[in-house]
Amino acid sequence: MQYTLRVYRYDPESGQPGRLVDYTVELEKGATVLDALGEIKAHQDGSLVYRRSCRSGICGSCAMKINGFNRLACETQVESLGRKPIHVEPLPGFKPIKDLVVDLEPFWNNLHRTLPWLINPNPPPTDKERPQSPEEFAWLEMPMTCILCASCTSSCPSFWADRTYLGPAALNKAFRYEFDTRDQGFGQRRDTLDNRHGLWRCHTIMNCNDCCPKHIRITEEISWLKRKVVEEKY
Amino acid sequence: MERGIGSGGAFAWFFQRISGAVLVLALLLHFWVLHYSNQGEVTFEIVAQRLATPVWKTIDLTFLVLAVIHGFWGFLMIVRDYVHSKNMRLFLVAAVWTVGLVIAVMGALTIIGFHPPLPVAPPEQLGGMVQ
Amino acid sequence: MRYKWKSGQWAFVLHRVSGVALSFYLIMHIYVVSSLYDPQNFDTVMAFLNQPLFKILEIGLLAAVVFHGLNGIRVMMIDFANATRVHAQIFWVVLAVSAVLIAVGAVPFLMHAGVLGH
Amino acid sequence: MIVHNHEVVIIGAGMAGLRAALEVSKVGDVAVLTKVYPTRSHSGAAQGGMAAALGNLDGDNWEFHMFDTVKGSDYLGDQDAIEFMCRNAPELMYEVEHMGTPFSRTPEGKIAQRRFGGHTLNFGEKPALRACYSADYTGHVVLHCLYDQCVKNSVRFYSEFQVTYLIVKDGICRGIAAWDIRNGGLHVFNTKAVLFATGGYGRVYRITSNALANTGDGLGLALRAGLPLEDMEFVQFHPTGLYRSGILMTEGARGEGAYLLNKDGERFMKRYAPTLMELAPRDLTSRSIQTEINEGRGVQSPEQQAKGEPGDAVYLDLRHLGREKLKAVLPQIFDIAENFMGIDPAKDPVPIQPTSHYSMGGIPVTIQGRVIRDAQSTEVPGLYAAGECACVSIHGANRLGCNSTLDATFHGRHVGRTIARDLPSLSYHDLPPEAMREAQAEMNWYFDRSSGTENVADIRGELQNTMQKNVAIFREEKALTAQLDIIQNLQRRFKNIHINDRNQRFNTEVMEAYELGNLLNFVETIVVGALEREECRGAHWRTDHPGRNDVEWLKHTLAYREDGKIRLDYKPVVITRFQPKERKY
Repeated sequence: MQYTLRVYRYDPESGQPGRLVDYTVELEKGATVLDALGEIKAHQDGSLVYRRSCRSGICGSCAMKINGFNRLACETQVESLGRKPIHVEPLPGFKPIKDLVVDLEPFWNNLHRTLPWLINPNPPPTDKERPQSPEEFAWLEMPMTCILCASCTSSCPSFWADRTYLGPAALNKAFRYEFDTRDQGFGQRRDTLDNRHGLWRCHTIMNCNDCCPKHIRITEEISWLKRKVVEEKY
Repeated sequence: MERGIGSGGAFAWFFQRISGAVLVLALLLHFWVLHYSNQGEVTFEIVAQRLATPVWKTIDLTFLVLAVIHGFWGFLMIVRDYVHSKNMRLFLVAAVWTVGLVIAVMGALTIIGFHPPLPVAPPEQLGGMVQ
Repeated sequence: MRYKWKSGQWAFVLHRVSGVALSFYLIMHIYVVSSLYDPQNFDTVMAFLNQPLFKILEIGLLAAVVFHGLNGIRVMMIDFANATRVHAQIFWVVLAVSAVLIAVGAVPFLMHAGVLGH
Repeated sequence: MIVHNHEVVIIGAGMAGLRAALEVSKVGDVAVLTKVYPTRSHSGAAQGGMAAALGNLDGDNWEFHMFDTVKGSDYLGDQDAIEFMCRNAPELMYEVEHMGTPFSRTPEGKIAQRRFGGHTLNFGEKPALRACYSADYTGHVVLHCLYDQCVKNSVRFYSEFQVTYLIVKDGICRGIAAWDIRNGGLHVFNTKAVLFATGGYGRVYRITSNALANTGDGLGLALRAGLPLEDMEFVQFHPTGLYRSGILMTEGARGEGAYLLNKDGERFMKRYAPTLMELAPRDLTSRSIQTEINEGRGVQSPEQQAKGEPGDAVYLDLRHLGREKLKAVLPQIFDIAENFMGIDPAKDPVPIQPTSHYSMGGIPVTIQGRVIRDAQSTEVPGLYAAGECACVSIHGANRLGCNSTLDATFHGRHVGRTIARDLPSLSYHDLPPEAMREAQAEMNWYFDRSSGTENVADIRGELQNTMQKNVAIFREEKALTAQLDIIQNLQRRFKNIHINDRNQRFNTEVMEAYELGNLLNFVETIVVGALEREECRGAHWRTDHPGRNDVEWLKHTLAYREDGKIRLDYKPVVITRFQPKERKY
């Protein structure tokens, strides 16, 4: 089956602004957008640049804006996108580096600001695990699946307006540790969360929630964090 | 992390929601009283009578204060969202607070200072002005 | 291609726009009311405001109030009742209920303005 | 050319690299290079679990674990190394938990454990509950937890750096050269110690569970620096890769009770492994599946049905587990089946086929993680390796499921400690100018290929297709010999590749070509090793030489590249507790 992909091309060294270029590719049934990009790169234009690695939806490299919506190229079947030309563009909200590749440094920096590690001043028991019930673990099952693909943060209008806003991915990480019964880091994380660039920039716009390839209900997690801050503070 | 103006936000967030909930109820009341209970007639007489009672004065004052704070905190939220230059933000925050205070005082004075002439002026005096 | 607008984005933008509109109305409202110290003045202004044009504008005001209030409830459901899973559905409910309330609420206004007869 | 000085440079940011970085960062200045971002490493794709005989649910102990690993390796694993790892696995597991990794739990709040292929109680009596898991995201959560810990320890990362050159002179490792993918330009790292944690090379095959980045870069570099590669003929095929794409469907699925069915709906494993059934080790299960397919009992795709061709898949049947359990314990499997095959695994069986998954072989190292250069275990000062790219050898001829996450984390930590111990006695050495010139010239060569005519993707595709056909689960002399010719032909064609993009920044066209060059460089060691080893052992199955031959072949292969040819040498296997026996399940 033949498909047309309208791909964003941008080369900073050329001094030209980015533009959309059409490529027509022949694809087998079940082919994904990543397969399509691979075919273009292999046989039409080797200079096309995009990030990719696992092609099975677990590494988070190939998040991009496909038909106006952030998703993983490797998980998106070309067939599901209709017969019109498929728009493939880089993640919005980040500085484009080249073609479909964007500068994710702000993303990582924001993530690291949430102190994303287990904080517990008490030494763990020797030679056994810290106990945690299945119900307590259930709180972590959703946030722990985050693959840090940046789809959510890149889809957030609040992030577009403020690049130092932690963003949904970092807040998901904060939730992951804050609601881990083994963690006692709230005192250290509070100022980052309860901040002009923290929780309160979330206006429940839901873009993060809608595009998360792992179906994490990030907005719900952010609400839990907001309530936790309010409760602990007043 | 950043401290001073712009840090925190928990109270504003929580207050917006609580005041919002109260405002929804207050608005229902306001609309009902204003537009439906008297078939939409709004006359000096009716308003004046209502405002003469301390209960209504309190209700209206609360309503006023909540509405002003809710609305102006909304503006502050927008400023925080989109204005990142420190000076500009300070200026706008100050401006929003100033206008907010002025409006709140103005409204409060109206409610408190709204002395209806007692006894209430006879309707003929107002006569033709009313539909 | 710009980013796709989904229900949450619409809700957010409509909420902001209606909120700003309501705040400006509030300023105007308080200013108008506070300038009415004597009965003469009050009723003059009220009569002026009773013109059909203002009644139509009041429908806009009603729409803003209704949507802002109902969507506010939606936001609170998301914030306090973990309604994220059904946020889109709630938005459609908010829209539907808003439409009904605005339609019902508009009738007295329009009647009063003479549009629908007295 | 920019020169950096770091006491220790770690190449690769998977479980092994990150765990080592954590250890070294306590005592010295460490930099981690990765060609992706740390959390993109393929360790994150490990699903089912991490082995440790905690005995949280049964009377498991480390000796059973050791025995299973030895037996699983078809007695080619070095037993001193296996004992060292299995004995300390529980303590490591607790450490991983203490760092904050979320684990599924038993009702008492202990780490939950599930069955996995080849893991048994009482030396083969019945399946053991040994794989500690976190739903089916185990590798993912451990990787992210280790990354988080590295962020906490302020480990310096160089993300999107492709290592292109290993500087070894006079038998001493002096540093590496790496290409800055993002900005372009060669960076040289002068070091006291280099640790390779570069992972595997599943991309040698067409059907693989591995990431596109898994091109065995570290192996190519070591071979080029004159070092040998050990046991390269042993390549694991995971029994259950998603049909055609080869995407991993965890063994944990069978650990939870999934069946394997042929086209007649028969649980055929009863004919191959009556005791353990679907939970037989991977080599045996993959061979069983391939046998079913080869003998015409494979499941046909709709196209094959239409054309009347024989099927090349079997079914992984999860239906009887029920939707609720699937969503709870195998959520990722559920999503993968849905996203990539459009199949609801609660309603329909999932077509699968064996997929290239893991390399048992790699850069030979001592138990301490120091790289050795010959059969006499002569060490290369300043060079270390851990994880899949290293061969300790724990896994021998066949790795047991959930032993790789253990191996990577365990040896990552251990080699980190070794480096920390060695560091005071190590020093910086001069960088030979000719090495730096050579490294730069190599990159210039790639950027200067606009006049070439061969297509990189086509050469890569042909390599993968032929390897899949000739050097996969079943091997025989004729096909292996033919494959050697094919590879040599591809190597010739590679000299004339065409590269369109001359841009220095983010030139992934050059990077992909570089990866292919590397693959072509070491892929011969797999074929030559397989051709010479005339026996069946673990994952290496010679149809023309049936049966295991302990008299001649109970030894490790070492492959060197010398004067453009592969030379083989051999190294004895360490046997301590368990004498080689026939392997039955």
